Amino acid sequence: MVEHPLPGTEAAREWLATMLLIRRFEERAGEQYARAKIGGFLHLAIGEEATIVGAVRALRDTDHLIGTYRTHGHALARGSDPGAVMAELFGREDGLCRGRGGSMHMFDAERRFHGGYGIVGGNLPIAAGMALASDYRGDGDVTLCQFGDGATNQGTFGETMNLAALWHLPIVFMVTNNRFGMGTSLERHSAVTDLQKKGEGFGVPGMECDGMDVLDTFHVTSQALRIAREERRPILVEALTYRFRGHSAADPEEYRTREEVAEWRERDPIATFGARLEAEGVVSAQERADLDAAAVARVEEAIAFADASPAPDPASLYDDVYVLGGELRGWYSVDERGAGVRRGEEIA
Amino acid sequence: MVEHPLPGTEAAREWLATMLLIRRFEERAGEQYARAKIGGFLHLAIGEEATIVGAVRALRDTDHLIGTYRTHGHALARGSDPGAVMAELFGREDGLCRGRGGSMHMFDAERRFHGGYGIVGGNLPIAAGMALASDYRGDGDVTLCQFGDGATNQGTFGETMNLAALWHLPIVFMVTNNRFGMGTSLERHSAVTDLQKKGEGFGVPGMECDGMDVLDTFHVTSQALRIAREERRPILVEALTYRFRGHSAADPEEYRTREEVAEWRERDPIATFGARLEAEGVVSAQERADLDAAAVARVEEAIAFADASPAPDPASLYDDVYVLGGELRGWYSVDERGAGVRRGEEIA
Amino acid sequence: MATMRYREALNQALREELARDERVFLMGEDIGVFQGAYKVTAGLLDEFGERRVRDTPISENTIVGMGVGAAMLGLRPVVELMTINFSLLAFDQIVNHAAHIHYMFGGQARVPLVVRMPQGAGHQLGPTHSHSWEALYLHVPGLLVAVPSTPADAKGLLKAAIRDENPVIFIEHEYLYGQRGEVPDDEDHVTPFGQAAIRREGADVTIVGISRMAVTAQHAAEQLADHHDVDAEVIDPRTLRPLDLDTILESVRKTSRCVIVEEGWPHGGVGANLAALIQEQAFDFLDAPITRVTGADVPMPYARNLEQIAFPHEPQVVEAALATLRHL
Amino acid sequence: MATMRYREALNQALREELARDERVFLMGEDIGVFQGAYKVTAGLLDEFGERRVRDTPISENTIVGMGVGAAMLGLRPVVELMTINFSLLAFDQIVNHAAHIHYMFGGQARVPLVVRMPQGAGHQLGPTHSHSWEALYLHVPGLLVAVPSTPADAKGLLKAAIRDENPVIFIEHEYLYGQRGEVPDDEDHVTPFGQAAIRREGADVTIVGISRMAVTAQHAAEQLADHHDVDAEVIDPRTLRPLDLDTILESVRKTSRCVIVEEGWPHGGVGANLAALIQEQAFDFLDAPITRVTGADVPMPYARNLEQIAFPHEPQVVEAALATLRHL
Ligand SMILES: Cc1ncc(C[n+]2csc(CCOP(=O)(O)OP(=O)(O)O)c2C)c(N)n1
Ligand SMILES: Cc1ncc(C[n+]2csc(CCOP(=O)(O)OP(=O)(O)O)c2C)c(N)n1
Ligand SMILES: [Mg+2]
Ligand SMILES: [Mg+2]
Repeated sequence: MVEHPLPGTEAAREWLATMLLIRRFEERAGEQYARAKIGGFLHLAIGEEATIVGAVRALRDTDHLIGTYRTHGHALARGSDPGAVMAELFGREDGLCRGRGGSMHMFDAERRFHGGYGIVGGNLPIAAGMALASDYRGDGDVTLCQFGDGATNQGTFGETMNLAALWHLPIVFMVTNNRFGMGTSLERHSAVTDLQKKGEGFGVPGMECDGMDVLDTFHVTSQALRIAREERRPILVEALTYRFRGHSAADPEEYRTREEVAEWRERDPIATFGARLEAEGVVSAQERADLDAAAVARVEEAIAFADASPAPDPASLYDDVYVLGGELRGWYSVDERGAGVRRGEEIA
Repeated sequence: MVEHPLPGTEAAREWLATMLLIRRFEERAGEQYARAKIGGFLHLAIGEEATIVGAVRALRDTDHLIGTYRTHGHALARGSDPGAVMAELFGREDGLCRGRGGSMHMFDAERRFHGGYGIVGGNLPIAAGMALASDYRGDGDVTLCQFGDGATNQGTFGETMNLAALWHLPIVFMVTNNRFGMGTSLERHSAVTDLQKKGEGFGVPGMECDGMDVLDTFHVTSQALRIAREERRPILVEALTYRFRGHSAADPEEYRTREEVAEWRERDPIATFGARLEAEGVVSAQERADLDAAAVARVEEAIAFADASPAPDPASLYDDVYVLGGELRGWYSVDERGAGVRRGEEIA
Repeated sequence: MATMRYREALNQALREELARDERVFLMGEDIGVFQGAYKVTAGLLDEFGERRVRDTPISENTIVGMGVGAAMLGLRPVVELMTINFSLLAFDQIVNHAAHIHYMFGGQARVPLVVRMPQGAGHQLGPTHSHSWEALYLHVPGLLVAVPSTPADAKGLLKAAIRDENPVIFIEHEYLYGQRGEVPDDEDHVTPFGQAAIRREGADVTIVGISRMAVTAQHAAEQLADHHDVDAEVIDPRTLRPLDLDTILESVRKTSRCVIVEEGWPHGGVGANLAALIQEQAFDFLDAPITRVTGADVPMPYARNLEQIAFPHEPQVVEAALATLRHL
Repeated sequence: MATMRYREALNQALREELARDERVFLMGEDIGVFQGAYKVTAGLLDEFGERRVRDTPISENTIVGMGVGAAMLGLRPVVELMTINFSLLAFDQIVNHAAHIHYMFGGQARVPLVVRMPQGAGHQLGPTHSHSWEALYLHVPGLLVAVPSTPADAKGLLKAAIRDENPVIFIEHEYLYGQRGEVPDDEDHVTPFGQAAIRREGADVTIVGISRMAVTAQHAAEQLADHHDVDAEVIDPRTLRPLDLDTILESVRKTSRCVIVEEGWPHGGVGANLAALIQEQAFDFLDAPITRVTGADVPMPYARNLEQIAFPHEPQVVEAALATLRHL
């Protein structure tokens, strides 16, 4: 494994701070879930913070980012307000998606974080379409499309790889290989386990990075982004990582051993990066503790914000089913739950 | 290109005869289509006979064969009655599928020719399921799944490759690379044009054969079948070939040049194989002519048979929508075209 | 009779059919080591081994298609899709292939495949995980469609589905998994398709409930009796293909009023289909328009309060029944 | 006004919108070099080049999904699927993504995508190429659904679809491609969605025809007038989402009788949906059950004689209208 030089002091501290923010945010989200303040599924990325931050920091602001149902961290890394992310988890009006999407469907248009998709493999074609739009406009932006090891078995994977290569789209695919698709281990779901190779047959070469190392992830992703941006060759980056928690909040984890988890936890991406920064004198022990405390405080604020945010107005149920223009005619949506029939646009 | 030794005399003659039968059958089918005795689409495989016969002859009788909407030849090679194939094209009751399927949906259960599919890429998962059934039973049979170059871009391609490799299914995939998916050339639809490589990322290694050479096709397919049968490793065989006619009967062929077609016609698989047999003394010129005349006659018979076969009974419209057992209740199918409502089982 | 949860009844049906018929096997994402996303297949991998209980990659279209192929060669695959929402990825294999192969090939091939999957809202799973789509499947000739609402039916209909020669879309419900009910012990407890259940007899209004809404309809009927002096008849069709329209018509001819309750979207839903059939067949018996109570015509939102008003509960059913009775 | 074929009207709409709005581009299998399976896109590659008119591999789900992504970033993709039969492969992207993204993300993203595709039987294309599936799409909130039956509407609705901010399922018809009609010359000939066309005024019975069946309904109405002294009103809804139910209800309140004609399957079809809505809203005006004339409840067979009896023609519509008039 290459030992990369550190980025500048400010960047190094910011990366550590962001990883800490994500970690603390998710830990607290897990607690809120246990207290039923969050519903549905809650997929935490604890353990994968280096993959997230390394990749996201390699993007420029105008680049596009798209992920899966495990993307609280991506939103936070991209700069979404932790309060809005938490409010989304709480199903509140001030949530990123006004409480419509929940944990699995984060989205922040302003920050070019384009979701948040609950259908495994569903975001790949959409990402390619975004890359196509950049190509069409010639704006020089690249789309980074993140998905899991399990998603490489979906039909959209092959289809999208081929199209991206065929049309020279400015896109980087990042497979977050955390070794499991839900409870099914890599070896049990994929004939080829060296996932970076899975795109080669479709013309998309692979690269690998240590997803537990924010520097390596940053480096490799940067390289891939450069190739996609300048040479118009899509790349598949495999980030080797591990999720420390269950697939979603309720998961007995019978499919793996405690020892395996413990071994990976030894390589905690935040602890190792923090220790290196400290060793190289970029932060003092006190500063590390302060950064952590700041993250904890930021998350407390987020919870307070989310708690204070109102539940969506029931009258807004039909908002945003359609973009309703000026000259409406006919029934777009029908509310037929009651005995009467009401018109969508009367409600909207 | 390897020059393979000929098979035994009888086999050599039979292969030539079968290729001739397919050729003459399809030529006449084209004429019948022009005279509107055949409806719908008619996809001819003229030019691809060596790919068909070479591959099918490599199978043993109990093996399973499955193809696309371009499979008159596969049915004939597998031994289906030419009369029944023609009657299917004519939409008659004595057709292979009682006139329900037509040209795109041939099927001959008895000969383990399992269709005949109009959805590009749709047959791959089904083929894998058949291979799974063989594996499940341990009967030692292999499934040969044929599809076109265009089908390698469908999601089912990647999904099925992965599953076949992961589960060690006894299956051989054969991509009939005729260089076009409809009017789109290989280079315009596939980022990787060396199609045998497209399965590698999913654990399915490739082999290539000269699809204009019945011997090479036979050899390579035989090898692939052996590997699939004995070693339980699926293989993707790419057969390089060309269709001499349009994609379907009505195709102005503006997407390729006359010169390109003419060049490939020089390599006509029937003429070259016939010439070699003659050169090596396996058949005389007269015998070649006789085999051809026999094929022509067999096709005439088929037409006469098809002509004599009745159109399906209108009362049979609802036959085979369901397998209707003994204790029927309720409405399976409803005929509501008229003002009255009739029950499916009353008709069936 | 034993009391058990809907989930356990399904598990029992699978276990019994696996034991009974060597041709039966299961395929699906996380059904083995993980024991199923909703634990329906718990214990089956241990009992029957990897050959019969197969964890698959995330490849919905191909898993179903493999089921089609294996069924065509005489096996009896039971494919689990994690939820009906993901079945759209397999829609081509289900409709263009499983449903039509028997017909398309002139009766030569059969596809005795079962595709099991749950549906339903109420757990805040948001717009990609919460829909009720039985209407998409009942549209398709060649498919059988079951929507069991009790543990007994879950078991009996699943056994019938596995033994049937046709492709069956077997729609379970996430809310119902944890519900308890009596289930006959009989190893041959098979509930025939096409036989509606009258859950409650009544004379004033017919309420037809689909899937989980059969339960909601029953509760509403009790409220109607307790608080409104209305005697509702509650019918659970149990299967939508074949459809036991006779039982529904008989009831409507008696009550002259009908309310249909479903969780799915209103446009082109099950209720629309039944309303059309009923008014065609029993027009002169109707004293009021057939009324539908359906899910809201929106993608299912995540927020708890929005989600709760986006699918029917007892009050809406009660209100609809009362409204239909007010029609003169 | 110019007289042209439906195919040409569509081609003109595409050409005009490509010229008018740089954000508009086309994607689809064989739409470029091959000029389209049904030649709707003839000449457009030459005129607008490879950037705007893009031949794609055979990857329906991904083509549609790329349309979704490009639309989310502000382009206006028009995706052609070769037939509606293949759209099942893209059903996940259409329903779980295109239709729901605007809602799911709280209104932040828009998907101004048009998915064009033809449907319909009559050309002996057999069970994988001949179905009429508008009912599958009208079910889904978030989608707009157009079913133009004339060249003028083909053009006007397609232009409206391309200019709309919502995802539009634009269903053409293979039989109609060759039919001629008058089309306004106006470059801004835009037919608004949600506005039914009364194709023929009449007092005795309302006939609603969907897609190609709007044409069949008109012919049937002429026969009813010529041979049976029946004055039928013929309505073509033109779009199924939004639905101009008011125009239909107004007609039914006048005629008291209604026949709905569609080419698709009966169970859960468009006719079922309309019948349910009409009887809900105009129950007291109805003198006879609403009658449906639909395609047969079978996969479409290849044989010409079977295919012809498997979808409606004028005689069935005439018969249904007369039957509804006989109801006392
Ligand atoms: C199409 C589809 N199938 C199944 C699921 C259920 N599901 C949710 S996450 C998941 C596992 C995905 O694994 P992977 O791609 O490795 O991502 P990870 O969860 O490890 O981040 C599954 C099967 C789904 N959401 N969508
Ligand atoms: C899912 C699907 N998409 C599109 C089509 C239309 N179509 C029929 S054949 C064909 C080209 C297929 O090319 P290829 O796989 O190379 O096979 P070939 O026709 O050359 O034998 C297309 C696009 C189809 N039948 N099914
Ligand atoms: Mg994973
Ligand atoms: Mg080809």
